[in-house]
Amino acid sequence: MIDKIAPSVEAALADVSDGSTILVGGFGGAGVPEELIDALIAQGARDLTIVNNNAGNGEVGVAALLKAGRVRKIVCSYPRTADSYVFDALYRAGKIELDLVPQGTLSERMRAAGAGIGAFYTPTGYGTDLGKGKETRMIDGKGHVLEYPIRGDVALVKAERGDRWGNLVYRKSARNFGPTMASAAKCTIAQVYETVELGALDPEHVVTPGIFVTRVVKVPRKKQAAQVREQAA
Amino acid sequence: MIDKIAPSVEAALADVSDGSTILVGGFGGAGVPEELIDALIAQGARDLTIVNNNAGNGEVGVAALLKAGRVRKIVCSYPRTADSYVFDALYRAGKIELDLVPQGTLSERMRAAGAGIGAFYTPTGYGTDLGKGKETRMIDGKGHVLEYPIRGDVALVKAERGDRWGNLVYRKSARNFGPTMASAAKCTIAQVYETVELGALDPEHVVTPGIFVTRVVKVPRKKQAAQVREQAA
Amino acid sequence: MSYVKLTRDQIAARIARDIPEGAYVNLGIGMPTLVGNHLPKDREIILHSENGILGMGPAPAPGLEDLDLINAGKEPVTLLTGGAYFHHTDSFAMMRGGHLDIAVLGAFQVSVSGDLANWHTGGDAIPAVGGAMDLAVGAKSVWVMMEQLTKGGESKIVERCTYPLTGIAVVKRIYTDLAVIDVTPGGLVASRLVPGLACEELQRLSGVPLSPSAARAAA
Amino acid sequence: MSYVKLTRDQIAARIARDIPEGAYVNLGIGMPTLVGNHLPKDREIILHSENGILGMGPAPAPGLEDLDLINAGKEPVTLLTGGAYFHHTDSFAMMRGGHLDIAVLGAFQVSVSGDLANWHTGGDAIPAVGGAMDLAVGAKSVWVMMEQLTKGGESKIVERCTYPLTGIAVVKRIYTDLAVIDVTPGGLVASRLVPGLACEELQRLSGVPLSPSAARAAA
Repeated sequence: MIDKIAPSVEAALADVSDGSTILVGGFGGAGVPEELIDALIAQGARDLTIVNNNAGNGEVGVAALLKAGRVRKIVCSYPRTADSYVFDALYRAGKIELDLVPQGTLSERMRAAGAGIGAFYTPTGYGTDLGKGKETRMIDGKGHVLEYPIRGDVALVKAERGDRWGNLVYRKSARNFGPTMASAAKCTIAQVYETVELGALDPEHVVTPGIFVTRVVKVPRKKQAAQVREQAA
Repeated sequence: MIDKIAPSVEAALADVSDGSTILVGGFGGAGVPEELIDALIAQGARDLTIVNNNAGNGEVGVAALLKAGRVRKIVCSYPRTADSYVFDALYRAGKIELDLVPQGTLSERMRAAGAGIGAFYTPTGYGTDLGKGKETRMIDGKGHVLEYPIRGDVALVKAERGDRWGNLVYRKSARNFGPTMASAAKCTIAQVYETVELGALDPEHVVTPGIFVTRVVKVPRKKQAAQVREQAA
Repeated sequence: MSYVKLTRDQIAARIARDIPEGAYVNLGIGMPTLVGNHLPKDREIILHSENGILGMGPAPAPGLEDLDLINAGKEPVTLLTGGAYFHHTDSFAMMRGGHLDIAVLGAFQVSVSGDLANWHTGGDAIPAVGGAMDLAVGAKSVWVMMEQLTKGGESKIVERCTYPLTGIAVVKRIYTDLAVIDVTPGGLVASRLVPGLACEELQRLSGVPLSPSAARAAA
Repeated sequence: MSYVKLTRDQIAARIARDIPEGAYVNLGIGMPTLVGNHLPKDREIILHSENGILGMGPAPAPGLEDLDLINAGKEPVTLLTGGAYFHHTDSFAMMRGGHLDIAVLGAFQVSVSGDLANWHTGGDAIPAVGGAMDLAVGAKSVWVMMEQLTKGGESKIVERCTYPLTGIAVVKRIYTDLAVIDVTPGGLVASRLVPGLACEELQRLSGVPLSPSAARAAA
């Protein structure tokens, strides 16, 4: 019997190696795999490359990972927010490398990794500082830059529900990077609020088919709901 | 008020021009927009390029369009079937051009059109006759060929249900090329069995958001069900 | 003659009135978000949010925020009846693929040929680009919403951008607190100047060539 | 010594037994489809169909066919509990992206270095490729299922394919009616020969170098 349900976030993350590239889902507060990130901090892997839309906020989640000195490089589109001070300080001290990628290119490069596309030409960033040093080509009179896949060793995503085959559904805009990151890593770990019986997810509505998912781990919703109220307060 | 519901297949297809490239959904008998193809034959547009997985079966649908002499070129992955005799005869007589494309590349090239990707490198077809004459590149030690988007002037797709904003859901494996083709054409026309009130489709379950759809036209399920029984007999 | 600058809300209202029924529109973070407050109630306009939403509605009533339903600026929003959710890659495919009719973006500078600089002020600042470059190259029409002049009185419409570019020749129209300026193959064309402002004065303030619109009288 | 060739169903059963629990597998059209009839009932194996199905089940009972639920060969199938539907582009992303553990494909010819020819016999035939090339380059392991010899008695394992190629150096293992042949960096390695068939005789029939597997005795 296939059973991708892991007993705990600790068990799910036990084999993450130093030097890994880790794709971390989430956009703003939505879809952030908070419990998995906390478990990654506890797990202790170092010298990580983190791929995420942002570079952490406050001192929780990705920011806490940064603060713990575990991250060598961050690949993101928007590292600057009101409370990204942990990243800011590390960056200004030259203690972390930043690879700034336009958001759509970030997502498309991970999609390419998952879809077996070797490279692609995108008009995004052509003629800008973020296109500098990249191969370019005019296609139909429009400038394009050549972009390569971003592959993860591990993807950490947050979904709403999952089953033992690894099928996932998300909730509202918390879907964001989840499905693409799930497809782009060797090992995809999904935290969910509910693990459901096989067949409980309508085959028409599955967003991430289990083929992209290595492990599913349930986290309590109660804690999350409390955080939501706190953050909203 | 946005209302993409067209009163009839004839009205939906009235403005198709001679020389158009038309993306036609369907794989086997599933997802074939039969009523729209019939209406296209009646509409009379000529000199068409048809993009479809196959090259028609028997003397209905795409085969009927071919038989009527309306098609200059067909872009497909699998033109040879047990009853593709209409295409076979035209092809052997040199009366139709064939552009044979591996199925995944066919789909990905349309996806590129819809997603604004100028070109992409795929390993599919490298070193084969179907990669001949194409630009190639070694990426991570693996041969790739460069492929360009396939854009449609019109896409004809079949979905199960649609609303006045053009949101669509499909049924089982009839989904096939529909969502990708819908994104890849200037004008996308969807035939559905049910038009539903705005809000009747769960926003989590919409497969093709209305932004990709120009017109939605209802066709009777009764006729289709009858055909299903006939074909299954 | 003296004139009064438009407020940000007045610029937003002007832009909102120019968006036709049925348009698919992305409102950039910052000032353009204001446009959402002024959309005509009698028109259906479908807002796109880069994080996977079509049919985005206004902010929820206090207490009804859902942290799984936010906009590109990470603020709570709602979904209109008929809206849909999708993932990030599909969302940016919509943007890059030319499916959005209009993107309304803020700007530090716009050049006479429509180059846009709106992501980075250069120098010591930590750069952050988000979806700005994807919107700039992808939307059918890029409209810029900005003040005509910087706080220091310098023109934000320039011969050549000095800030890092977001996209080349992408801006079609600029809505400012003084006028509406179209970027055309024949150069910048100004219309709907605030009452009391002559085109010559606008050109002097801008420091770039501007012609009055032939349709100016009608505006 | 004399030997008896395996039937197609026997080859299919042998392949089915070699597929581990939890594997994601695509069975090509034609002969490989038979493998689906022999999957061990005590293992969960997830079949993929190029037209947008994971968790494909067997043919439905007569009268229960659903023309919206078909396999790559356009025959009615069913969906297992836990299956999912998706669109063609996502389906081929799974294939090309290396997410399938095994693809079982038919072949006209396989070369000693694992080149595959299975889509076109050349000459006058109308070419048709379908998803063959995507599977050939994408699956983690490509297994070929075919007879060792053509009807005319020629070896289908060849030094160099004479039919048009589907993919270069893609085949990992060949299941024939006479043996199982692994394509290794050190050359072809034969195992599980049918009783009474010596490796020397298999090599003579094949006309290409073949070494016996060290693990042969265990097979």
